[in-house]
Amino acid sequence: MAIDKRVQSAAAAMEGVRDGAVVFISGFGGAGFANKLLVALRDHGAKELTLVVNSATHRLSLTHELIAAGQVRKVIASAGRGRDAGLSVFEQLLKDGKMEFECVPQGTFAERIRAGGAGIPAFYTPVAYGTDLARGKEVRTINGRDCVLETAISGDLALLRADIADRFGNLTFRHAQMNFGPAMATAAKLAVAEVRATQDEPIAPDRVQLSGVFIDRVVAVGA
Amino acid sequence: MAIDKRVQSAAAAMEGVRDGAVVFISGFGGAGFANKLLVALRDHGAKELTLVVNSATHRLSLTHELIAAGQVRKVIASAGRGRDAGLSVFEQLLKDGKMEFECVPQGTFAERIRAGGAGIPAFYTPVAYGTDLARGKEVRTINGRDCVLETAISGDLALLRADIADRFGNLTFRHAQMNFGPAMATAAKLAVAEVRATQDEPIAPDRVQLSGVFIDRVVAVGA
Amino acid sequence: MPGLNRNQMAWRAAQDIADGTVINLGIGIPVLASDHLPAGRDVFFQSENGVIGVGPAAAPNEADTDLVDAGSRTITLRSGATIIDSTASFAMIRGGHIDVTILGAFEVAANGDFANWDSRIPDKGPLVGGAMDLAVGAREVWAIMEHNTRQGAPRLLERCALPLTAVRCVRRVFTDIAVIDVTDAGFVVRELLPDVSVERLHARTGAPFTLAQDFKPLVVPPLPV
Amino acid sequence: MPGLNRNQMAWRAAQDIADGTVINLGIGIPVLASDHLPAGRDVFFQSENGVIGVGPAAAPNEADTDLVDAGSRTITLRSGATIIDSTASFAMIRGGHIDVTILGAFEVAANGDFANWDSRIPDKGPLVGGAMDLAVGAREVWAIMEHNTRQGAPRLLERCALPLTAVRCVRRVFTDIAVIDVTDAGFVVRELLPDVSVERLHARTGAPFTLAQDFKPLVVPPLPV
Repeated sequence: MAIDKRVQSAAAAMEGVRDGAVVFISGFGGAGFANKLLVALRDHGAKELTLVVNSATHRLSLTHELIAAGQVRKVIASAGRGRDAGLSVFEQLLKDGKMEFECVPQGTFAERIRAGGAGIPAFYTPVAYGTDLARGKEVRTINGRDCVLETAISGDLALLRADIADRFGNLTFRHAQMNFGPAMATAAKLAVAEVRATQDEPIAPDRVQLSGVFIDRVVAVGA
Repeated sequence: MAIDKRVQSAAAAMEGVRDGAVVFISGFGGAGFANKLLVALRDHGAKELTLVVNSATHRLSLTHELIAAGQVRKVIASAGRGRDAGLSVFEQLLKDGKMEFECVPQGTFAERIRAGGAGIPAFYTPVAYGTDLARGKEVRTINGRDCVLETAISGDLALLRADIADRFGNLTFRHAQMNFGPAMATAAKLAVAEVRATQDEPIAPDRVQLSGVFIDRVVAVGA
Repeated sequence: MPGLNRNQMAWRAAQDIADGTVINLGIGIPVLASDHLPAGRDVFFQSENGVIGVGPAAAPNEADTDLVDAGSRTITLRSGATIIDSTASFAMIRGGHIDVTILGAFEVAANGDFANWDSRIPDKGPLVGGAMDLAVGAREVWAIMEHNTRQGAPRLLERCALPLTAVRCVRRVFTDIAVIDVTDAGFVVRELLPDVSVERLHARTGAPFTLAQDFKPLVVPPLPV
Repeated sequence: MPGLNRNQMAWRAAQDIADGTVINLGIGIPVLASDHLPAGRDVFFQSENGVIGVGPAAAPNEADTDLVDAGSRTITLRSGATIIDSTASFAMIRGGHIDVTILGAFEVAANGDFANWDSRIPDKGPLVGGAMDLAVGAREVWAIMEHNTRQGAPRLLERCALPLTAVRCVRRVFTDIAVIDVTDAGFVVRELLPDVSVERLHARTGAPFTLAQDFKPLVVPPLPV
């Protein structure tokens, strides 16, 4: 049967997502937020989620809607600070002890996700050595470099935004949309991409930026 | 001063390469062998080299010319077997104890080079656990998975083949030319690419397959 | 009593490739499986050198040494193909994104231990390639091998004698006379050539086995060697 | 006695950016340095989100939220630019491929210890971003900060009081009154505003320092705040 990973709606793309899922959310600095899928996940209603997202609170991402809807138990991120002087919903939950938070240096965050998708259970990195974020972690000096042991992050669902998908799930990205998306897709059991448009004809081999092997479902949502 | 990484000849691209250098050589299965640079390195005459190359003996690579010229002390590779029933020069040197050889599973080989370029001093992998190639290596069970500790490989020189280079050193590759090239370029102090053609105008941002940040010298050698 | 030839072994393995999967075929007999895929199954063949979606071999006049698979064969690309670098390719392999790998083998043990890389040829250089990565990383590892060595010794064993490629990884073995699953309870024979008796199979196999509940004859079409 | 304003501090740092280098500029004052690069220096600004070759900010009518830097600024690309994913971007950073990073700072210690991520704002969520990766990975780390806090406390210290971003990493500090190298022998003042005496600098600095052999006045052009 001809491979075709296109689904009809963002809602359909959430089929099978369960309570307690570990959810990767791509996007950085305004580019690559899968906001249509985030709304679909909110409407889907899965609870007790762990979000793995660069920022818990970026103003252009709808991640905060999942948090505000009470669907989130824990966030793993490099940023959890709201823009305003007052507290964001996320920060208030954190203050009240109703939210778990794991703060990870952004490069270690990206590398741990890559490791999850690349079959590397753990790695040593010099980043964070000697800081509060290395507290409790194994340290080791390798070739004179003080390092921290970091473990892979794997998850259940990845939500990413791309530009074009073909029916094989191959993706192209506009400008800086890629960011965490490719790594997250590799580390999740179910990887879903919202795209501007899907097409029947394959993307040319040398234009594909993420292989459809890593993508399970794509949904066209327009610009 | 406008950045321009183009040099006039393969010989000029070898300037400064010293005896004892650790040299990455890209290429796999016939694609991406930097044979013009290999000849230039042979003529350059640097000795006591350690070669980091997928195969010590691939028939379409001129790696064997460096070996035959007596310039090589050690090879790190996933393959060291000649095609013929008799012994290749490499195998004869190995048999005579005049060549060191480190046999590495191909994926671990690639990942160790990536680690060298990515600032990851060491990582755990399940590959090779319980085999002769894990002998003497630290083992550890992580999340129920038996793993081996592998260390990064960094080097002095990387030789790769690409299709087009712009003056910034940005590269595109034809078909399967990429293979180990991008990782090797990141792990070497001096990364040199031979290409079919160079151009003054920049390669379009979304067509670049390896950033010129990783490339020091490019030389046009034709098809 | 001749067993299956190379193409017949590859054909039999190909029948078990599910629609929609991502597969890596080792050099030798396994790579022939791509010629025998049942009609209507849409699969992606991945090759370690980074080709995702290997198509048929290139016609001689279209052969291009830049477009090859990990076995140095000049190939074409299928619809939807792309090419990634070796680091990404092995991240894909080790990360569990390959549904099945079919690999040539020297020996398979009853616990799934697998030996296919070092047959101890005197003085020849070592060659491991991507075998260990595939054996550890693919979701399922299938082995294809002659049931016995040329000297008649069994290749299905209690314990491998040759250096291991990976521990406890083989799920299914296609030999020239049988199809055998490797289970927690050891070898389970699923199919056997009609003209090979179970007693004969015991004599040719180096470890105990049981017959599958749906045990049946191994039937393949005539195919050129 | 006002010190340098933000643009003047950024201007001073920009003068030290060598031709042909790859640089990452932190948010705040550092990113202003790209506006003050001396003519004729061809450099690549890298941003953590994967943009290699950040150009000038986009005109309002050309702003595109898909084309941003790590500070969420809508940008343009320079000639020769490309964009990679976050994993590759931080591999580039951590792997030593960034020649210089210029980062905002809270505190710098005489041994190079660096604090710039956690100023202990009560109840606000943590924010580390890429600071630790840059501080560890870039070949040189330069810090830009006011010489003193609003309360007048020194930010150049024997030991950082705030949580560290990285140990022993800062090489040069640009403040509103001085340019200071961090060496194995501690702080070495290279330049000082002409109307600030060395005694006054001692009073405003929380650790001993020496004057560089080529110690000279810190001179910058007038620039808008």
